[in-house]
Amino acid sequence: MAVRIVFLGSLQDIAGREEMEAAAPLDWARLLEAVGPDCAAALQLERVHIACAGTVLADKVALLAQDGDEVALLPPVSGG
Amino acid sequence: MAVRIVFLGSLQDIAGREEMEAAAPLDWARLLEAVGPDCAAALQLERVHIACAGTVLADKVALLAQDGDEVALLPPVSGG
Amino acid sequence: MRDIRLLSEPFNLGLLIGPFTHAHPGLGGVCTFVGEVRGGDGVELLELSHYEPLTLPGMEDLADRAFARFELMGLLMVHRIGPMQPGEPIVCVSAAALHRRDAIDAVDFCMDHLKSASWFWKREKRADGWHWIEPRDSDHADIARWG
Amino acid sequence: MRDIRLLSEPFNLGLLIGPFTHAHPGLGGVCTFVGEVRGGDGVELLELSHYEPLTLPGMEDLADRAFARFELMGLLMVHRIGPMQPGEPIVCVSAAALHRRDAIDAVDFCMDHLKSASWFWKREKRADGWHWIEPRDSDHADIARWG
Repeated sequence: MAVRIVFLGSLQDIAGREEMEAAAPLDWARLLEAVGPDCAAALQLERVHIACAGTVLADKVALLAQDGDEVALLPPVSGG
Repeated sequence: MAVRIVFLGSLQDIAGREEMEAAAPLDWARLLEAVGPDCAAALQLERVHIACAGTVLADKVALLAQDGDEVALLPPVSGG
Repeated sequence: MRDIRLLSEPFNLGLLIGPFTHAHPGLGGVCTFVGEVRGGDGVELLELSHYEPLTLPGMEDLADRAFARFELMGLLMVHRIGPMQPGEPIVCVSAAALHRRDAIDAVDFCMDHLKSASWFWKREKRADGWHWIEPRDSDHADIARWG
Repeated sequence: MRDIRLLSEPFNLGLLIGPFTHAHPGLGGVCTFVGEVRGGDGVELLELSHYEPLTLPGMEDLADRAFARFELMGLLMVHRIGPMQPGEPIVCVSAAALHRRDAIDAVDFCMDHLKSASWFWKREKRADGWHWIEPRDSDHADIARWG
């Protein structure tokens, strides 16, 4: 199995796709490598968050996704 | 002709009526005399206002109603 | 659209708010507050009296101030007078604007002023008779927020 | 009554708000905000995307906080997702309470958080293509009011 990476909002345009798979375990350094330089740069921004297995990480650098986890890359939101 | 005095809200209960007539011209002292002691006491309260001829008086003590004017006695309001 | 009314009969909210909302194509948001006669604490009937020469002109003046203070596309302000049963709507204020902050604040502003600075007098009938209602301290605190 | 929903189809406001209001006999007031897709500045289509595992749970959590913070009898929070035309409702928040301050403030609170602190992403299609929308500075200022 693997980790599924989901790109939300403007990160879909930057990454050029809506999702991808990566080998588990996936930590912060491997995530940056997997998504490509443009998306990696965006992920460094403070207002971009990461969720792993349905939970938003308080510290995204501490990411450690396991087999079967879904990692969501969350740019600034805008609703209503 | 005369001055019509209209009692609003709780002043109707205090005065025991909804309106009365008084001789013109009607000033503050004559108003207090006309409405009776209980209502006169209520009129002294800061949050009780007086309108004359459709305009709320900034200084009710300056009342000077002429023939045909309507004087409204306005206790604290409560809407909505 | 500007719609300021005193009504002596129960009103249908949908018939007021539907046309009001549709009168403002391109709006960003509509905020609506509806106040009802509270029941449940022994109130059998509520009666709102007003003073004709002041009450509606005062509401028009309040609407002028709301339009001057907020960026509004429309304002609806409807207030009941006369006797009312618990559960009946007593007041409805609706504001349409490009931005939600203006719509919400305008409704808040108008309601605070209708509650404790407009020419209405309210009394409630309970088992032991009629009681005049004065604004609560919190109503005075609410209106003080607008300076 | 607590009614928190994501909808992928247009909704009829009267069918939402009528039953909501009637579900709270004895209420003092209901405040309702409806946001619509703004037209007029070249927007042809608006699309709201969400992230299933977070968005609805986040709205439920927001409702929990609103119930904890304000004295509410009921809260309705409905948000559209997917593609929308200008003029269509995109969000509706309605709060029922004994006192108007709670109803109005709860709607204000929920709208501020739906706008810039919930898991939605909005993009607009104009003549030159799609544009992602980020919250305005005023949206951040609005949410900061709640501490």
